[in-house]
Amino acid sequence: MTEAKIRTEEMLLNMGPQHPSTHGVFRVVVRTDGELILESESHIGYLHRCFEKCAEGNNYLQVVPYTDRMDYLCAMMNNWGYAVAVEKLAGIEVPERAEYIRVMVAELNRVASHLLAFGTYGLDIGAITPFLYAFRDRERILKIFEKLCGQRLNYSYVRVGGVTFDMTEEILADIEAFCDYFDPKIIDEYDNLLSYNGIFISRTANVGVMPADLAISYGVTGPSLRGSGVQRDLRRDAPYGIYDRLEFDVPVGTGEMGQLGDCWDRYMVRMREMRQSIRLVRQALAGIPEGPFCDKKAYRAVKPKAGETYKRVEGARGEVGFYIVSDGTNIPYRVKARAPSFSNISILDKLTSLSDVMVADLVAIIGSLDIVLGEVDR
Amino acid sequence: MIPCAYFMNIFKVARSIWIGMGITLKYFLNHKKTLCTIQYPREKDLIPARHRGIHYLETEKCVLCWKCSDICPVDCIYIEGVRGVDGPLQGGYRGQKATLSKFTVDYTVCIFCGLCEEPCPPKCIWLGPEFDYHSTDRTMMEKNLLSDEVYTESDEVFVEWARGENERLQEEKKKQKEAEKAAKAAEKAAAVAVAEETPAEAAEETTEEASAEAAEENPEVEGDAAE
Amino acid sequence: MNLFAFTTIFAQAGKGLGEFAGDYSSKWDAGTYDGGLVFAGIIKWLVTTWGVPEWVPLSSILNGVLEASVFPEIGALLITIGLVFGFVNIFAIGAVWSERKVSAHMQCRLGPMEVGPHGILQTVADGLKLLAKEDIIPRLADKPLFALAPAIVFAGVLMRFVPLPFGDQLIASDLDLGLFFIAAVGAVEVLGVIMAGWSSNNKWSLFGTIRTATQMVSYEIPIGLAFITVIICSGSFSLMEIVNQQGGSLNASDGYVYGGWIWHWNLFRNPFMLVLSITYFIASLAECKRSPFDLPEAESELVSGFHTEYTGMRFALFFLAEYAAMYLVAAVAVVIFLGGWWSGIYPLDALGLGPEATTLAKTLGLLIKIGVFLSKAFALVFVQMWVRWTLPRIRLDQMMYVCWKVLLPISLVCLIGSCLWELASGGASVFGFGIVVE
Amino acid sequence: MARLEVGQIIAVLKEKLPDAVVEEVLDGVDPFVVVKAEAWAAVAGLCRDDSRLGFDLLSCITGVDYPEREDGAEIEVIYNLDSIANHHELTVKVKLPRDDPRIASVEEIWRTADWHERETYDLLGVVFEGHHNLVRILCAEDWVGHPLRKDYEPPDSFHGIKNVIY
Repeated sequence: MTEAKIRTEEMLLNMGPQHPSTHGVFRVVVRTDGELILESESHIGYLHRCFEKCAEGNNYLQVVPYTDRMDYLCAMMNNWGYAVAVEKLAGIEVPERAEYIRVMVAELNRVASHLLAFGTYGLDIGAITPFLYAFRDRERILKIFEKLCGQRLNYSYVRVGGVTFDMTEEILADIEAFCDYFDPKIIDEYDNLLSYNGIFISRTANVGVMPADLAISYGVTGPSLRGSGVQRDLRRDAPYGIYDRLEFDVPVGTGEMGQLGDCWDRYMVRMREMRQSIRLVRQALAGIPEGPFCDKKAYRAVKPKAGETYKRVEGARGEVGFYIVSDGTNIPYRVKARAPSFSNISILDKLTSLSDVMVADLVAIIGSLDIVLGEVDR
Repeated sequence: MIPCAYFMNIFKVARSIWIGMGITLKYFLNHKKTLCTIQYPREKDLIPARHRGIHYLETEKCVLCWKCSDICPVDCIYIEGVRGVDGPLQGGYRGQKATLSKFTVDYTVCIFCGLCEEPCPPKCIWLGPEFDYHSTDRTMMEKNLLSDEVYTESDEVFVEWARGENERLQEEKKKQKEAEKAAKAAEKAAAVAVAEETPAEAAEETTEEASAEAAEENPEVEGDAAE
Repeated sequence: MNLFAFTTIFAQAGKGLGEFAGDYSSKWDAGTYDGGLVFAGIIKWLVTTWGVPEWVPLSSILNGVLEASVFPEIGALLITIGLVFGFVNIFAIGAVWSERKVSAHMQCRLGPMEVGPHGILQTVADGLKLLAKEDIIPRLADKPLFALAPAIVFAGVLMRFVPLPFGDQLIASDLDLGLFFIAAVGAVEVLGVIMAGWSSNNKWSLFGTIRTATQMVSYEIPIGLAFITVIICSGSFSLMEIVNQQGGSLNASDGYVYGGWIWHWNLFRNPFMLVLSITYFIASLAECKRSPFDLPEAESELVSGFHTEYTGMRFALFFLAEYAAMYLVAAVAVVIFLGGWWSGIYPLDALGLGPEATTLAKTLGLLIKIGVFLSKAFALVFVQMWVRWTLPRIRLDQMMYVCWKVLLPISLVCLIGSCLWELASGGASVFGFGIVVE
Repeated sequence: MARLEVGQIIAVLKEKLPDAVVEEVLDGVDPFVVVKAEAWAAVAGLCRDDSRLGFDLLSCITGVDYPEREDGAEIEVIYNLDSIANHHELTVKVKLPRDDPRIASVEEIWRTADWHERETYDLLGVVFEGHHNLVRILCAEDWVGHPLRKDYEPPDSFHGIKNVIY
């Protein structure tokens, strides 16, 4: 058969909304030439739950549980971002002890979130066992959170003016035990099992390379941006809480396995961040003072003066921002959430067009961006 | 040299695979020690004291203030009842200075945020350790906190009756009040006609009346938010 | 090409089966039993020599089937097929269970624990569930092809069991071209997979299908090179012969192979064989679509690959075929590299061999050989599982790279090296012991 | 390149584009600057390209609806700019009329504006002129109305799915 008689055509492939590797209800329409992706178009909105509309009908306290459900994998950071914004708006001082507790729970939550990212990334690449190990260790953190605030995912723990429950000695001991268990033994094991695995490196290195300027232009933040070598971490650049008093490094991508800003770099930033988070938790454990754990007055009712503010915190996936407009009543006039995943995933279409990407690589890229669709669609 | 890099690459990959397989083999051989799951229906995990599960209500403490249903972000708590010491609703659930006819939480809506716990003055509503509340029927997802059972149609009948009873009581009270008022007015008129009273006393009486009225306005039936 | 080869060879296989079936009993009676339909032979042997009481209906039925039937060949054939089929099914059930247990224990879990002790009947329950499930054929699917595909895949795997021994003389048909047959019939499975993926009318299935075709066609080459090397060294295509040679024949003057020591195995025949066994193992992983080469059914990329649209029993057939193929490639590796049923310990191997052996010793020896063979094969299957639960999946282009740029050159070097070694050493193994070729 | 205070940033803006800045509020909770709608594209370009400002990250676009205002500035679009290199931020507001809110798109300047503008269009009905693909992003494509407008009434049903209010 001669070449001319073979008819080839491009194929339109609908990936999602229900697909094992889109991490939720996310749909990518890809135009493929065989296994090669020519073009992709992302569609979001399948999980839209009108967070912003709901927030306009509830008072400042009642919005907190809704923020949990945006990024349900690191709800503490969402709570905290909202709380920081409202506290700034209402001029509420947070007790010292609450700040330490906030750092502790947020960093533990970051570890839990990165563990899930690590596990599901392994799953995307095809390694199933790391996923189970990650869940095993994440379970320990969730147990601590359950003991602390009674929930495993949607904590509503960090509130305006402080935190909901006080930290007990028992929970502090649990946290310390977890830190000792986890770092460095378990993370080293993860690195040996997956991070430095030859097949894993060949699957992720040089795939989905994201140049730094492009990433910034697309509003990519968090570990995904740091994977491109940009030293950007709100905890250090615009400290909130007590981060200016704590010591930690900001790991960035190094391009040691391939080009700077590839999937492996983004993945590795998360693995290295977990060690830093444990370091932060240890410092907070050492320095936690006695005292009240919340501002009792703010706890009951918040009624800020008219005004507006935009505050961001460093979530597990990037910068969680809240723009809150107050009209002087106890109900926010407008709450806008800047969801990191929303901006992070918008670069996907660009990444697939930058280089030759195969269907398997698309899965690797989506996984390395570590999106949570609850947050993308809000 | 390219051939050298070729073999180094193969060697590196093989070595990393070997290391990874060593880890899984270690877990396989020590699986009795590393086991981290439990056989769920037979073994159960320890539920911590702060766990936010299904609501419980200490009925006898409830003061019928609606604070929990007010704070609820999703409006899933439905409360009906009458305020009164002597329990005007015969057969209703006695609270503290109140009689409850309905106190339910709709678990198709509830998000277990725990906000309802805090504003409660006597701290009588709390989220307990139970989390496996399940049903194949949407109508069975509402829990009657008064009886700690599923809110059923027979409960609904009672609530309907209580609502009617409540209205009747209101009517009676109103009539009684009007009658009292009329009697008082008549008395007053008679008193004015008979003798003079100090204006201060009269003012006192009117404020008393107003406060009594305000107090009586309170225990009206809270309309079900679902309706 | 492969398909043509397969048809001719299959014709030959059928002929061979018929011949063996025709004269198995006379051979047995004459004491010159030399393989072929030995499953049937064993039963016959049990019935006649061990004196199974007459009231046991089994014996009468078997006797009836074997002797009273008009075509004794068909009876023997049916029993042989039944035994192989039964083994494949039971193995698949056990393997699925053990895969779940192995994965669970590697992942700090317990795995199935509910049905039967340690969940041992879980797979049976799953199988029953799959049987009871609705058989859905997508409306736009090519129905005949869709329905036929799982059967072809399963048959393709099952056919390869024909020249595969399960122990000394336990073989459905000792084909002269056994290894060639196994390599050639492998193409049937590809055909079935292509049919499945194409007829499903699903883009994911199509992706999986094309991947499968690419993968299996590519990886037949390193496998074929491994076969060729072994064939050159052994001088025979017959699996029985290859295994017998690895017995070493320490005392081969009376025509019997008594087994040898572990260094008589092909694995240690020369240093190239060691490397070749690894390339064969890697290629065999790809051949039976196991991780890290599970691209055809990569669940995180292609949902489920070529069997995305299959439900119920048809899906179960794919499943069975996968696990049967796992055993098959492991057993072939055992035959060509790991000394087949020889345990590598001379006294154990020699048990029950030779003209003066008692019936008890013969039986014991046979059972030991079955056990040794199966445990070697199962150990390899365990390694396959172990690899699966450790490694990530590789990408399509990397899969091709591994095949064409790594395995193929290495296999070729090993082939040439083995030939030179054979010429230079005159048949001496790595350990310096000569292998006597009769 | 160094960190600038908000006042200095506004000074730079005024120096380069004297007509653009309408109002500046420095004493609120967050200081912000209001620019003219027509001048927004120029301001945005300046913000990114001026080496003193260097706003390389568009953090957030917020739309707020104030129906009770009646001065043709009922809808505010708020841009939160951030400079990763210089570590400073700026809040820029643009006020638009409610009946026909139109503003220049900045998706060519910051690529992230693509989705954020689509979201603002979807939820508030602000039309970003020059956007290459201004379609709804969170709501369904055939959704009617813009939900975050204060006078928005949710429909009773959508494609046969009833709107149940608990």
